[in-house]
Amino acid sequence: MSRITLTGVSRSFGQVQVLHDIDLDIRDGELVVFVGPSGCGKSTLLRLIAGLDRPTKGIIAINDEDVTRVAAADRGLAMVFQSYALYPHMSVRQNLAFGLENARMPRAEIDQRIAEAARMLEIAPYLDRRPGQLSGGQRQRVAIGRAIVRNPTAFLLDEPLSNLDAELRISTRAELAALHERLSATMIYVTHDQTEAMTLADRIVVLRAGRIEQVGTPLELYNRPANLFVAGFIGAPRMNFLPAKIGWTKDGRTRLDLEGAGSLEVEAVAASAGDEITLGLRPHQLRLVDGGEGMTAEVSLVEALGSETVVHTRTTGGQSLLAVLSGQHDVAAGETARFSLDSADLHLFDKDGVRIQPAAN
Amino acid sequence: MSRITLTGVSRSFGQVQVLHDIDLDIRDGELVVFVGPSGCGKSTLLRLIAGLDRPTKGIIAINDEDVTRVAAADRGLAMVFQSYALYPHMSVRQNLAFGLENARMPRAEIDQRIAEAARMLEIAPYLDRRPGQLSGGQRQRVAIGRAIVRNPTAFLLDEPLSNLDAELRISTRAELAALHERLSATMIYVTHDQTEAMTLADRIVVLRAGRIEQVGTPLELYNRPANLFVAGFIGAPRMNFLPAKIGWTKDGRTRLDLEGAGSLEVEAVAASAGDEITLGLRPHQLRLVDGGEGMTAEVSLVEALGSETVVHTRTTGGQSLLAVLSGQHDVAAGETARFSLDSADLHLFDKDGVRIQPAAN
Amino acid sequence: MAPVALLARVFDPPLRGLQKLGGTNAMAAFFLAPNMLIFGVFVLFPLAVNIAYSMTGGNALFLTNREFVGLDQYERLFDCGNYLDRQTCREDLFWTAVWNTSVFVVLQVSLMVGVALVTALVLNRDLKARSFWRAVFFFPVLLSPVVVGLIWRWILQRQGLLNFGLYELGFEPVNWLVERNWAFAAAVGVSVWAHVGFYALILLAGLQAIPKELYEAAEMDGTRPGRVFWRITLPLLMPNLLVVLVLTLIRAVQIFDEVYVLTGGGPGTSTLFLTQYIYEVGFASHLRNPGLASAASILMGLVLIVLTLFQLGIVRRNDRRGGK
Amino acid sequence: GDVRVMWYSDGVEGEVIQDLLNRFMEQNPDINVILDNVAYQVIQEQLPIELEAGRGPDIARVTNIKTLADHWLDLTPYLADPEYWRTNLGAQFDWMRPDGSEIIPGFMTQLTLTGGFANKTLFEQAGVEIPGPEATWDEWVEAAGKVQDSQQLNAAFAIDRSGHRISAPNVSYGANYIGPDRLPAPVDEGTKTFARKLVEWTESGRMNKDVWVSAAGTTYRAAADDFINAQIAYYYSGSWQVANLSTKIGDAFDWVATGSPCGTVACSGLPGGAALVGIKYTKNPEEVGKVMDYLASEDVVREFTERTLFLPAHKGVIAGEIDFQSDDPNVKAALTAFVKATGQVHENANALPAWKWGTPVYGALVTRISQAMAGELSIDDAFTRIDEDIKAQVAEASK
Amino acid sequence: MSRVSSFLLRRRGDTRWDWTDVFTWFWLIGGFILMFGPAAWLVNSSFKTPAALAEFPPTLLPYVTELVQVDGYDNALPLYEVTDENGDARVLAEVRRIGIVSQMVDPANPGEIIKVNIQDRTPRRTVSFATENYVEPLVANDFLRYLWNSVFVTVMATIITLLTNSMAAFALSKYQFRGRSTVMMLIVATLMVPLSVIIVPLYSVISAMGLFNSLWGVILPTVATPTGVFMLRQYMLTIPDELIDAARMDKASEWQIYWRIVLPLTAPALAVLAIFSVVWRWNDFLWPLIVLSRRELYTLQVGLNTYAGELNVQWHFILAMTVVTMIPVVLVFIFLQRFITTGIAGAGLK
Ligand SMILES: Nc1ncnc2c1ncn2[C@@H]1O[C@H](COP(=O)(O)OP(=O)(O)OP(=O)(O)O)[C@@H](O)[C@H]1O
Ligand SMILES: Nc1ncnc2c1ncn2[C@@H]1O[C@H](COP(=O)(O)OP(=O)(O)OP(=O)(O)O)[C@@H](O)[C@H]1O
Ligand SMILES: O=P(O)(O)OC[C@H](O)CO
Ligand SMILES: [Mg+2]
Ligand SMILES: [Mg+2]
Repeated sequence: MSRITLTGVSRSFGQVQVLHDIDLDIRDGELVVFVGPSGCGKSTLLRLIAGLDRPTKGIIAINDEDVTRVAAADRGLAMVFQSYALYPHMSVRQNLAFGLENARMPRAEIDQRIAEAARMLEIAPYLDRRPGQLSGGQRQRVAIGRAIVRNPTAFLLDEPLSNLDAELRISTRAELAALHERLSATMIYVTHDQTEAMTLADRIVVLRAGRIEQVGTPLELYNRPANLFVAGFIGAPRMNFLPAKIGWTKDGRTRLDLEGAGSLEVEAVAASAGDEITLGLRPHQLRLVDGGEGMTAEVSLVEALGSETVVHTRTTGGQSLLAVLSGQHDVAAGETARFSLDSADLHLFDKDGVRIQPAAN
Repeated sequence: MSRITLTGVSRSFGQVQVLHDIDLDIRDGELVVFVGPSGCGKSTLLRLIAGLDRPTKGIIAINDEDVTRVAAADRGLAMVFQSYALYPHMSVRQNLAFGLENARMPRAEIDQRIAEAARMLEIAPYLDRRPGQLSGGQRQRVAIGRAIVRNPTAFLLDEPLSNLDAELRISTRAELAALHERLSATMIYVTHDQTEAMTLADRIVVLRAGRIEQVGTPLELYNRPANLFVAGFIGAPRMNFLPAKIGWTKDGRTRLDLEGAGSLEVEAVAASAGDEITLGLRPHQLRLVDGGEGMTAEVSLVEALGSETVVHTRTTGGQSLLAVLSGQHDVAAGETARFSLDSADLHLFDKDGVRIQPAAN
Repeated sequence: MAPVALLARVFDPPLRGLQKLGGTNAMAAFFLAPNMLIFGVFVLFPLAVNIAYSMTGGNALFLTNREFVGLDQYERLFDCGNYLDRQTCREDLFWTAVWNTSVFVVLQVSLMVGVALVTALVLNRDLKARSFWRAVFFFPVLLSPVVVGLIWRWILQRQGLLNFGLYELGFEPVNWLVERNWAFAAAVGVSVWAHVGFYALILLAGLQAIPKELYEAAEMDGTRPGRVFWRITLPLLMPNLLVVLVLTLIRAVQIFDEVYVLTGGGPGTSTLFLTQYIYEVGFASHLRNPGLASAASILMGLVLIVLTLFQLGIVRRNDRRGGK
Repeated sequence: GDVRVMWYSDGVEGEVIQDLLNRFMEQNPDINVILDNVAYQVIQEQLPIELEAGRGPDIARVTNIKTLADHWLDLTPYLADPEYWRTNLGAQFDWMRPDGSEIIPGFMTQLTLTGGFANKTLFEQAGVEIPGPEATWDEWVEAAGKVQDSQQLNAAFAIDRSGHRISAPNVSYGANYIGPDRLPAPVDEGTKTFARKLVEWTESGRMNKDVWVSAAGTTYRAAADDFINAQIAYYYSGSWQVANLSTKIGDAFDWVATGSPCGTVACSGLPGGAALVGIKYTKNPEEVGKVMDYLASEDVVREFTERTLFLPAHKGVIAGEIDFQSDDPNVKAALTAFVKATGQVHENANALPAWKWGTPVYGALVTRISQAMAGELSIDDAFTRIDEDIKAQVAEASK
Repeated sequence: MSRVSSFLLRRRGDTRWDWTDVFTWFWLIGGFILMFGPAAWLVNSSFKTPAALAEFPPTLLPYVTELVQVDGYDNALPLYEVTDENGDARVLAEVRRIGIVSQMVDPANPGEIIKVNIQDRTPRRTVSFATENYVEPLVANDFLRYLWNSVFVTVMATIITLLTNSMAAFALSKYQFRGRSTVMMLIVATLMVPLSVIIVPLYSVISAMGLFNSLWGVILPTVATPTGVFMLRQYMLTIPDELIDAARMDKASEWQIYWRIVLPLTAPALAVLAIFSVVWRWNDFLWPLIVLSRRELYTLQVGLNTYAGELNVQWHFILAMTVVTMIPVVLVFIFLQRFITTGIAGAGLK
């Protein structure tokens, strides 16, 4: 159980700076998820924390103790690798025991810890199999078991589910959440799958090109993304963006002019008339209405999934607009659909992509 | 453009019969998707149609012409392989040209066809790259391009998207749908991803252990699954199943007794009192209600995805029940939730797993 | 595995100490050390000494007793009246050996690659008892070159098994080891016999790595078998083929034992190869001339390095083009 | 202490010497003699290197006796009776010591003499008279040629592929390799005459082509198997073949040793043999002396000779009765014939074993003449090459 | 599957035979005869007596002439089948041969001497294995000692080769350090140096180190083979770095990572190298011949060569002992052969 603090951490490979001045404070028992596009530095950051790599600059502290120069083995952390990195030539039991043997733990204690972890993870029946004889989910659990038995200060997980198929991923995700609950251990989790991030995280750290874009709880990020990047990155399918202009602001209301798609009135925001802004609309927040207010768009493709209907449309302004409607709906390509939306669901971003706050009253 | 008819097609490998008497009629221009669990024979069936393998029994006809013994190359079909099977040592252009050269087509026509396909699939800029230098989505398009240029009678696609990451998969799926629209070519598509099946298919063929379980449009399968297997297989997350008993049937109503979860009244069904049946409830069709009628269950895990909230619960009968709620909801693990449901959304299956029809009035 | 685990354990504490002191990269040096030490003492150092040898003269064997003669030995090798006619060279046998070796390399390498390829293709089919057949072709690789030369000399000599067989079948016996072309062919054939199994295995591994779907795709594309071979199999096998090419080439230039036992360099000097020349000049003749032998061997080494670098260059270029 | 003997064998002599040494060790328990049976290749290629490094066994059986003479130990101070040695074994001392030296380095374990063998049965079957003792090479080849034609043999005769072997006929045709300065003389008419004949015979199919043509350089090839299989009527090799022919021919046919055919000046064979010498670098010269004394003693030499079917170099043994141990009637006759032929050795031939440059000359001869036989060189070019090769070697050796 | 796949791919398709099937079987059976035939001939010949070995035309099996004990003669006499003038075939024993006439007796009736032209008689022979070709060297000539030396050299050299090469390969594949590519280049370049080229200087080195006439002098120069380093390194490159990171997280020292993770995972490549090393070291001839001059140190190959004299070669012993020397490598091969393709494939040798 521990607190991990990064202060001004940078990492360069040769000429290329991959991480820029990362400051981050991970609380004891917290499950923090790193997300970000491929190559943004998630794995690098994790490896720095693990001690498998050294920062070019900055300090890494665990429980306020500077461990920047401490070897991986001595940081008391455990890592679960993307491909699990189970030792293929050892049985599950040997895999679990390896780290403990290295620490010259007495045999009896090793056995006891393995038994406990096996019970917790329900892998006791497989202890004498080799990783090659296990299913993906079982391997995943062994990988976690290998971390658990070490009683680590914190767990580091680098895309641990990315090798599983969709079905298994969902169930293992739930198991991981339950495990975190049970152990209440600090966990740092890297993924590029946002469902994973949303469901697991206490807090999500969104990285882009080696910089932190936003840190917050999943719903904070979903509901109040700090900028266009985060808005686009969090939520699936991704948020629709429409260019707009501030018409006027008065009486605590602001009017937005959408290009070729009418206009909207929303609660006053901190922007002045004429500003070009971007309007963000989540596909799930659009509702099909028969008439009255709303935005119209031409349907280009309808995907009926049974439980949901995904409607691809194009506004008269030529912007593509995606709507995800709950249940089954009778829309067909070529028709014109009219969508209503709740102005509370709108996200506004300024020219630089930064979220526009409601006007201070 | 063509019609493909299978009559009594079987295939055995040694002692093991993998396909049993498959009868199937695929209409001209139709997009048929084969789904089914791993190992059920989807690929085998596709390979039989392609001519890469021969049936042990039965007849395969294309446009009413028996092609059972005709070589793959002479059936006029084109195949898109799971791993694309692009020739790694040839440029994209050469990959596209290879089949045409084999047919000794004049150079000018080859060039023209490639140009056309490249334009259609937007791969013109990569024509001189090798497959290794393309992204997954681009490779996918080249693989399709290789099929298109041949002007095939029909396209066969064996899990063509399974190698792509989630993001790319969604966009490529839409492209494939658009392509089918445009070419209105017959397509047979194998997948184990049901979102793909639902969004793409004109008709879905559900296979299990070498037998066809049901054939129908996506919504037919979703709304009226013929049996438990199809019901469980189609729709994600999968349908909740609860054991129930027929209480009584009268006045065009039937009463169902749920084990330890109260009872329900539904429109009369063709079953007699006392029959043990299985009740199917789609997670998306459960709605959270504050009080009144409905089923109660204890929440064990809540996953807030922003646009949806996935609630894992356990009924008092000990059955696990999953609900997917649209939007964000304020439920927490440990609480007791009450769900309402529309009796029209219920699916009933008899002891043998066969769908119970409404009682004939 | 018990002794292995024990070794891992016993040496662990001191080496952990070393690791603490020097860091992870010091361990790289530690792991490299034994091999490089042995390599340096027994390969690199002698190699350097050999260069020194080539600049000395006399019969004495130990460098300290030898007289420095500068580049005399090289001059002697290159002393020719007419560079187009090796008979006019002072060391005519050297040039004969160079010529023979060149022809041998060309013939042997192409035959080796061809036979290995066909064998690999055959073994790559869906055979029953594949590992048995694999072993059949690999088997001669296990034999020592001396045994290989011996067996075949027995079979090919005038009173050998082959002629006996021909005679029984009513054919004229052929004096395989005395007719120059036959003897040369025998040298090529026997060396192919002895090593082809090894190269066939490398190619087989390459063939098995070619995804089956590519062949199916080609089948869907209506490709004729010949074209599949030339346009799919061969290009995709290219990396392995190049490895085989480099290795066979190196080995062909160094050919010695089996041919020495088989033909002794004859008939005449028609299978006298470079290594035999070097060996005879440096060791076998009654008055040895190590300086000359060293000079010849260094020339040979240079040619080999050039050839190999050239081929590796092709491999590199191929790698860069073939996006993998 | 230990005395190591490096020994190579052509036949049973390894076993015989081991027997004799075992007996010696019984008599001298303080001396442990270890016999290292090695390949001839070791004696030829490795021993010289060792010697040059100032190392080696204590005693060795060698053939390259003169070239390495500087490395031999002077046994004189360690022998019980040096005079016995000089009397009985002294004739060959000059073969094994530097020119002008008076040391006793060792003794010949066997003398060899080149000479011919005829397949008597084949001659009889062909109805051809076996040429007499004064017959020339031409007559022999002609007679063997008749047998070849009548019996449809592959060839009439063969000579081992060895410079040593053809030096005998060369000498018979008047060759003298040794120049006035004791350095090699240019190829003379004697050598040229016989070499030309040999090449001619090879081309005409009289001489078995396989033996000489089928190898390059100085590689040694014996033609014994062709003789054993009655594929040739006449075989020119040497006394050491007697035992070999006896075991392998058995009673398949009768064969006789014929001495050496005549040339224009002599009917000479070429003497040679293997010597057992002490090595200068030994740490136990006393013991070496004792072992050598024992091995050179008359009884031991006689037993060795009788069991190995070798020609002895020991005057006393020669003078006495030798009971060669063989059932084969051909063997005794053959050995007697060789002993007799010893008397016909020409002085030029007799000088060769004691001449330092013998082996390089042999090497050059065989290398180049076989090239001429293979048609790669004209015979005159071959002579030029021989002279050049030898000159180069002499030059290199004087560095 | 069609013909395309049938030859060029890996499967034999329909039951239909086409030329590729015919060719396959032609190649396999031809290969079998060509590859195994010579070795079978060698084994077979090793059971022949010296006389039978020299014989032409060669016989397929090792024959010896049958002997019979005849009354009145001390030694057993050879039996011949004789066709007399009447064309009748008889079996007679030869007493002696004089020129082209053979004097024979009827073993059943030894009194009368019958004269037969040697053209009219053929020896009566039976198959007999000259096992003394094996027994004598093994019993009398120390071959068991040589065998032990060979085993020692082969086993030690192979162990050291596997150990040092795999350590070097580990360093060269899993660590980043300056000079890494230089070391690799050096190793690859020396792939091309044949032993005969450095034999004299190498001899000086061995001799200066006092390793002359020591089995270690045979072992050490051969163990740092560049082929091994190269092959193992290629294979190790395929082991995911994650595994090593995982072990580091597991507190394993680099030494333990090498022993407990990398070595076991390199097993197929090690097996291939082991096969090669055993074959190479077992068959090594020239170098041991140069280093060893003491009988008690001989390896089999050197011992084998002692039958090659100046003027005569005792083929019967050489052949028999050659067969003996072949047995262990064949055994090792059979034992390890299943690793060969995976090992080679993984080592990629690319
Ligand atoms: N050893 C290295 N040398 C040079 N560049 C490196 C090295 N390791 C990583 N990089 C670069 O650093 C950047 C960040 O890499 P990192 O692996 O941390 O990305 P990531 O966020 O984990 O991506 P992914 O989601 O694809 O795993 C990338 O651009 C990568 O190319
Ligand atoms: N060549 C073959 N020999 C023997 N059995 C085979 C062969 N090919 C397929 N099978 C068996 O036939 C069954 C159906 O295989 P098939 O590949 O068609 O399944 P699939 O539905 O495509 O599964 P997946 O979703 O995993 O691709 C499997 O049980 C498989 O093991
Ligand atoms: O292939 P090399 O050059 O590594 O040498 C291997 C053995 O030492 C040859 O005997
Ligand atoms: Mg990563
Ligand atoms: Mg499949």
